[in-house]
Amino acid sequence: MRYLPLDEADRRHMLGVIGAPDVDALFADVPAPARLSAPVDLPRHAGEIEVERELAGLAALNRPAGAGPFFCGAGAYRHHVPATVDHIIQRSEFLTSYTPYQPEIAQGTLQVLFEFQTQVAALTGMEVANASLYDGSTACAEAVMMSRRVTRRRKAVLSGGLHPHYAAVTHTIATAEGMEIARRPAAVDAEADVLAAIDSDTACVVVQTPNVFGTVTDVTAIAAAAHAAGALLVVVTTEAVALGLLKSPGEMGADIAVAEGQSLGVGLNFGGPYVGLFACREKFVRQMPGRLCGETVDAEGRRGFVLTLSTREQHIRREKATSNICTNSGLCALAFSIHMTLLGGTGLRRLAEVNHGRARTLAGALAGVPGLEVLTPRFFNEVAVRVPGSAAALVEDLAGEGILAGVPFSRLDPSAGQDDVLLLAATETTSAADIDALVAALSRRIR
Amino acid sequence: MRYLPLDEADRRHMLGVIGAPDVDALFADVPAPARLSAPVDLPRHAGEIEVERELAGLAALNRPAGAGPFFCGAGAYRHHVPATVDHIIQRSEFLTSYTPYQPEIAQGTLQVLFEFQTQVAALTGMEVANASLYDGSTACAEAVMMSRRVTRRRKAVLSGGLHPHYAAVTHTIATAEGMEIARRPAAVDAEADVLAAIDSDTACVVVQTPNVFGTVTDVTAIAAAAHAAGALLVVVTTEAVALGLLKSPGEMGADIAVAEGQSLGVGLNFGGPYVGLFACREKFVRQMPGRLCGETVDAEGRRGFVLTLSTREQHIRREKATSNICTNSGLCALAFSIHMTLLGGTGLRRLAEVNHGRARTLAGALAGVPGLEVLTPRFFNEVAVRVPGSAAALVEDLAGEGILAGVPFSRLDPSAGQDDVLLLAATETTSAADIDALVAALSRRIR
Amino acid sequence: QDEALIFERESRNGTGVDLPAPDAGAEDLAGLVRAAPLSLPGLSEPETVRHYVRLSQKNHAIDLALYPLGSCTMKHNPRLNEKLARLPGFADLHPLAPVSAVQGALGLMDRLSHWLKTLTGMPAVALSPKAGAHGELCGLLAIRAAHAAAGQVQRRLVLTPTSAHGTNPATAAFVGYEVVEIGQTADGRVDLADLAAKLSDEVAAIMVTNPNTCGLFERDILEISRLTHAAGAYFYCDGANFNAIVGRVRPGDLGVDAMHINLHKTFSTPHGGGGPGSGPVVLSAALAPFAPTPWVVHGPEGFRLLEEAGDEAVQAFGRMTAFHGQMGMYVRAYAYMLSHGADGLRQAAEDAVLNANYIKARLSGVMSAAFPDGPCMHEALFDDRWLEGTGITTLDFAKAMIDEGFHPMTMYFPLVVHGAMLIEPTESESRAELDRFCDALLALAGAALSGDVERFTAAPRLAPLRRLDETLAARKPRLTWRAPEPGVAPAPLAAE
Amino acid sequence: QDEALIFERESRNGTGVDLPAPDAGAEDLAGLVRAAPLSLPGLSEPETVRHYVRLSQKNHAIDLALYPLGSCTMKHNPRLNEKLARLPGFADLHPLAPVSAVQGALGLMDRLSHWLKTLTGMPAVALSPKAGAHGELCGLLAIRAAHAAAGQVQRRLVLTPTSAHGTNPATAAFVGYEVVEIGQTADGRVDLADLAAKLSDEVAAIMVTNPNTCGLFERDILEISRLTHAAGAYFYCDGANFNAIVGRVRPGDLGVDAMHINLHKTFSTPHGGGGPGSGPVVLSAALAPFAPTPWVVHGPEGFRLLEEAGDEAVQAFGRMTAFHGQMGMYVRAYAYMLSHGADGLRQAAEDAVLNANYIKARLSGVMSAAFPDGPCMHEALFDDRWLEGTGITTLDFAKAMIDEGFHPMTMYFPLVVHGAMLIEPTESESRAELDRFCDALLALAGAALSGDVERFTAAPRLAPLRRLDETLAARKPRLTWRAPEPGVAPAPLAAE
Repeated sequence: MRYLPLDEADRRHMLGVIGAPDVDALFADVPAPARLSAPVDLPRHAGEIEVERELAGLAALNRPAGAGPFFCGAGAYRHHVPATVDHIIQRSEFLTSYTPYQPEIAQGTLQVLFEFQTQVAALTGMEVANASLYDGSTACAEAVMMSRRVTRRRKAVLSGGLHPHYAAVTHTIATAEGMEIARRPAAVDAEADVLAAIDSDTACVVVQTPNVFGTVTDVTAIAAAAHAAGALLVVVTTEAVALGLLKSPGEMGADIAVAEGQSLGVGLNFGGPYVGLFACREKFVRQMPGRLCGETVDAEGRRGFVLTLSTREQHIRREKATSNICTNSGLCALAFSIHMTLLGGTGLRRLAEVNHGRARTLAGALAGVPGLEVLTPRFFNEVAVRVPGSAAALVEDLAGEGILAGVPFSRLDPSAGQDDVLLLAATETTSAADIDALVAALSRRIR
Repeated sequence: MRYLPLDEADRRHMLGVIGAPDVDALFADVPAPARLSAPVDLPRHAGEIEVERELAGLAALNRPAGAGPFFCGAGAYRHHVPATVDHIIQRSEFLTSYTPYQPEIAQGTLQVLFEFQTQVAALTGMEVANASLYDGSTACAEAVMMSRRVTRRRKAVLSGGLHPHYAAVTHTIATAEGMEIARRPAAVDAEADVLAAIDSDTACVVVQTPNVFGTVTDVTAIAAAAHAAGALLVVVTTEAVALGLLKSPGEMGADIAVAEGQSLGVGLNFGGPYVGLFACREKFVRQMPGRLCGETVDAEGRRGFVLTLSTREQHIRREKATSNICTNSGLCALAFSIHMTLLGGTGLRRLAEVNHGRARTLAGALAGVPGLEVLTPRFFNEVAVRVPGSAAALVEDLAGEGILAGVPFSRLDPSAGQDDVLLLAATETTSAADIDALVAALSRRIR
Repeated sequence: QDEALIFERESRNGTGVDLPAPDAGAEDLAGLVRAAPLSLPGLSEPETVRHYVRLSQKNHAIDLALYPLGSCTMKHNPRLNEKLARLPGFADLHPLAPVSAVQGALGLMDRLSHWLKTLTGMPAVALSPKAGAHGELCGLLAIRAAHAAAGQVQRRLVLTPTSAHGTNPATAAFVGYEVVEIGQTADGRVDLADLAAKLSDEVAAIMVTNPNTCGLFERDILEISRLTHAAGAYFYCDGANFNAIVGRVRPGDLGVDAMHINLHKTFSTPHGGGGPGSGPVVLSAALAPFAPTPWVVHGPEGFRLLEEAGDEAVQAFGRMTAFHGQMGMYVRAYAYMLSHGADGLRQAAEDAVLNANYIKARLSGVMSAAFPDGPCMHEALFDDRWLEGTGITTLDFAKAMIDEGFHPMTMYFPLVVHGAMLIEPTESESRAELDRFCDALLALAGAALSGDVERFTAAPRLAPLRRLDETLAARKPRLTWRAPEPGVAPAPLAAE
Repeated sequence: QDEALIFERESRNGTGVDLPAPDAGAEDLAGLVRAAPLSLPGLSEPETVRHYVRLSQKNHAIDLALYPLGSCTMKHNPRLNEKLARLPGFADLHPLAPVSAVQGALGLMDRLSHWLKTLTGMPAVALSPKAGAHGELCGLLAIRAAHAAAGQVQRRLVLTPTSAHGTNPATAAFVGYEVVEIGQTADGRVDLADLAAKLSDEVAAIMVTNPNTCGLFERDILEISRLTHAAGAYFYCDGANFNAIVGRVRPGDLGVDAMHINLHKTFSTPHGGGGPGSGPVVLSAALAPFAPTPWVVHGPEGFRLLEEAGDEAVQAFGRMTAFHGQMGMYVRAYAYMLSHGADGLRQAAEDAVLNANYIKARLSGVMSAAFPDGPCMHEALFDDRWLEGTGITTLDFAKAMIDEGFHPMTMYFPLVVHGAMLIEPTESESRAELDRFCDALLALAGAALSGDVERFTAAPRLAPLRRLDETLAARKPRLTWRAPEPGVAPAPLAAE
């Protein structure tokens, strides 16, 4: 078999050196009742041709975003990733290396992480950032739990504009740890609604901008209110490209900024792997979850980088660790960082402007469809619209025509009573022809 | 623009260092009438998204081999290339390096070429091989011209089984140099027909096995006849996989063996780039065309590799060079060598057996279609069949059904009067379902 | 050979991306736009490529040589899997596209689940956890939910051996459990008597790694699970070392209730410099109803997704992540499974164990095996008794391996063994490479025992950098690059 | 760090490819099957990957640092082009598939032709030549055919300057012409008087490189072409250096009749360690009818291919290669052209020239420019006068550059300049990289002039190998690996 270098002669020789009669002898510690005498009931090994046929066959049953007009967003955005990014992340030295535990022979990975942290801190307007988390949703949950460690309080207030999946993940984990989650009702312009829920037991307030309905909000006043109550403000961004144009979380007074970084370098991947961005004020650094890369010097005084502050981490602190996380999303962080390096600040701003412009065009076109109502007052690259009847049914209908018309809000939060709300995003990959095709199809369907 | 690192500030600074007022001053030697004052009438620069749209649009107008049943061969064969091959050849250090003129920092490329030469020599059963030529057809022409240098004779006898394109390329180049080309009539079993044409002016006899009709021939007797007349035998192979199973050119007495190496590692690529294999007896080494890599030692006595015998080449010998070739098909040779390393001798034999088996299945199925006649008496993975009427028309008809049913012989040699001959190949990528679909379609079309 | 940071380049405003002009029309974000321009460098494409290619060459990688990090399972990553994961039908697929447009993706998740369940002998699997530690979290949340559903709210303890991965106690604490350690026997296994003594109706679960972190199979595993179940607790198995037994032992046959599977270890998705991982969790029948959403279910018109509790999945304890987990890793792992097949996976486990025992046999003459008696599984554990009196530590020895072209083994883990050196070769290594490795280690060991201390304490010498000052990094954390102030020379860090 | 040859491995019969069993049925090749088994090693996939990844790290590459090989044009190779060339619609396309199935491929060839013709101002192009030298062959064959058609069979001479690429005289001789050299002026250009004297009705063509191999534009180019045409000869231009003028000068406006274009140079298809190249030839109206088959032609139902003389293309001189040339390179070159656009190609030429002049300006203070007066084009040429008396040769100096992390420049070419050093930076280099390069060269030059001879004659020291014995390799050619005979120790080559 192609992945196994040993042949039978090797195996015999090695068993001889070991002094074992056969390989079964090496499994002697397995209790007899638990030994499988034959392979399990699954197919035998297969060549590349057969494996490729099977997987390509499954792939062909899907309709990729690039196959036609496409408007899905709601926390995962289709952007063009420069070919250079994928080329570099496939280099053996990045792809097949491990956590940089031996910094002397991992400076490639480590310098990338240091650059990544610097980029994330600048994007979010915060002082420090970690080396990434699994994704935006788990980063949000980690932020809430970090706010408990910082404030020693038990309650988290979640805006109704927070992505429902983020709220669910946060709820799942934080309540297990004993926190109370106060989630406000879903609404297009939900942010100010958190103010009333802040009290002296509040560890943090979590707001999202642009929120799940696409609404952009300046949360400076919420920061002030949170801080006045001794709580932290956590600002969530699910569309990292927006950070190129909008006021940064730091500018608005965030204590912790978390974001989904998938938009840069990573791609859609049916939801994963993605990359969670996590940044905060420097004073909280020892309460941060996840890996941190820091600058140091080698024995000859030359600059180098290492994983640092690992006394926060589980392999040292065990049950006293700040989090149980012991990986990052390293390769995705690399992809993010390369894409960001190609764009630069100027390029990201331009990209954000192109996205916003395309979304304005989309929103204008949707507003012209009789029966549709654009709900989002101020948006970046995504809008919510009210459709007559079920948004989910409309989306399935249009999929039959080859148009992926966006995400029904009911898909995210079935119990919110917003079955007639549809979320549509536009990016630099959306063409004018795509928008025309959508509008024509909607106009036919909606009478 | 993304490929240009200089910005306007750089340019101004550099012009200052140079002492030129502007960039036009650097083009002062261009005569005024020939200076273009504005860009030519072509589109302006474009981003990746736009370029990808244009190229993907063109690609979508083609029907790739993998899109359905496929039986084309005739000198270019579809084989499965392991994913590892493409991964390695895209490594920066192989992809973006140049001819290894500085061996101290090119041992990667050089050792690969040395291994490649050894593999090619073993495959063809010859003593030495070069570092590759453009493709099989130009390698064939080079072999004919080399035979002139060796024998100092003027005539080349080409078998009627030689691929017509190879004959045409050889004719084009060799007659320009003043050789006489005696090409025998095309026939399914053409090889023995060369014997009568050999005379005392014959520099070489060129035979192909498997020939363009798929026929496999033991050419040992032809070698003997050529040698008796003082001529060289050139054996051509257009399907390198056949070398894993069939008697090698060396075993049959060839003086020069040339082959198209595209089947291993390279892929179809609509005809190029491909890789020409060129091997011969050691005594002719100083008359060989193309690059040669040889073993040597460095200043500390360690083994290393260099390009060698460059006194044959044009950059030293200029008009006295053995050939004007000054590149090889380096990256394709690398791909070939990786694929060969993965296969090994055992694997190549198995691959050849799978091909031959699949072709037997195909030939059997074709023989069962009323109105078709299988013409090839002994084949490897390709057969010629006689169809009622025009093979070209039949192929276009079946293409309309999504079946690429092979290559009409008239496409290769319109003047041969064999318009009813169709060439069909099968490889390890041909499935039983493909053959069934072909036979069903042929049975419908041919009444 | 030093590569400047991207922030240190003179020319910072180039671009590696060409973009069109934004659509016409007024920007609609008055007062919401960032005030200061985003000061991040942009490099042209040639500069970008060079920066990262140069950096990459400072890394060790499994594609370059043996990478024997114990408990990390650095095995070969087939490139076929990379190619397949990039098929647009998988890579360019939106997680919330209509279900009719993603039937192949759901089908793949269903088939992957079938393989995982069959290989483990367990009835259910939750795919969505994003890494091993995330899988542990998932498993403990399911256990917690099951106890809650049974009214067993008093169960607040989790037992775990001293040799456990740090994530085990960290995860238990993270979800509010109190951690109690179980002792270890002299032969490196769970102390059954201690376990029995600590089990009670306050225990929610035990967390045991098997094969354990000493590289040994827990001989008494059936008794461990029997005792645990008798006490009303669940058996969480840390599946990080499943690669040692896949195809030969099914955890379901051992009485396991929940186990995460590191797809990046056992099923070879690339480690990528530290992630992304993927940690699906197989569950027993008792725990299956509590699995988190989403679930892939078969419907009359193909596959459906249950994404929220409140549908049929009423008992789901919640959600581990937005969307459906690490699809990119599912594709790679499934391709890997198909390539090996049932026979190949079993053979891979056998070869991994054979390779580890070969290393153990070859090195034991000089180095001291922590548990010399009996075979090890997929990794060979040594301690530092053999270095006593040399003045050379495990760390020094490991750093000297770098100069021989190898990545060091895992050091100082598990904690139960003094100066631990944990070597995991995996099945990807040829005999020749194992011999090269053993020869190098024996030569190094010879040098250590003959007093060549300098070779170790000064190592590495042949790496891009010499030994790095980790204490300094932690004492004065510099986590981001900051522009030097104009007129002030940048202050380099210096050891004090 | 030595990497054994694949043939030297102990275990040679592994496999990196899993294949099914052959179809049932008797093998039908009695007597035609090779007698001895094919003794070539097969390695498992992990071993294969490691072998080539390790080897690759012994190479310099443009992705690692400046690669200033004059006349080789090592510029950035965009990865987008690699991606596009691998689209199944191009890569998995058979050259003899029915024309209806390849309309996009023919369309691409048509558009590429349009760009090449527009950029050169020439009416026709033959795409199929597989490299620059193959293009020269194509051009001379067209010229030969045109003369033959005009009854000018007495034209048996080709004139070419002393500074020409070696391929020019080699190609001319290859097709049966006699080569006559034209002299050069003191300022590095064609000696017009000598040209005029040598032109006659026996001259078939002149072959002139422009910009020439000294990196200079032929100022008298219009007069050269006028004289040539007046003598009834054709003007073949070696287009290797077209990258210096693309977008600013059209060879058609200079009176050129035929010129090959190295797609891998001007349009950046990767050099791949020495190929594949691609050398389309643009042709004047006089030569166009003689272009080799195949031709892409527009028909009422889309594109067609004329593949054989005997169709409409009755005057085609023949065929350069099986099939249609380097499609894989056409895709990359066309993507490169679209990316740059008319404006970007012109800018690239300007930047290439600017970069070369910047290097010339920065180094001229110490090193001796071969032609100090006036600007150079895309490459800067130095001679070795400045090394006189140091005991250091051009070769020594070049090898010392390796220790500084750079690839040496082209040495000892063109032949007309003593100890030539030809530096071509291309437009891909940033100012910072050019400065790093110039600083390194100036420091080296300083060392050379201050008598540090050892640093040069012993160079390189930091490469994988020290200087290699090329004489030995040529005297005792070992071109393939041969298995050592049993019982006999393999005899290493040794310098005598």
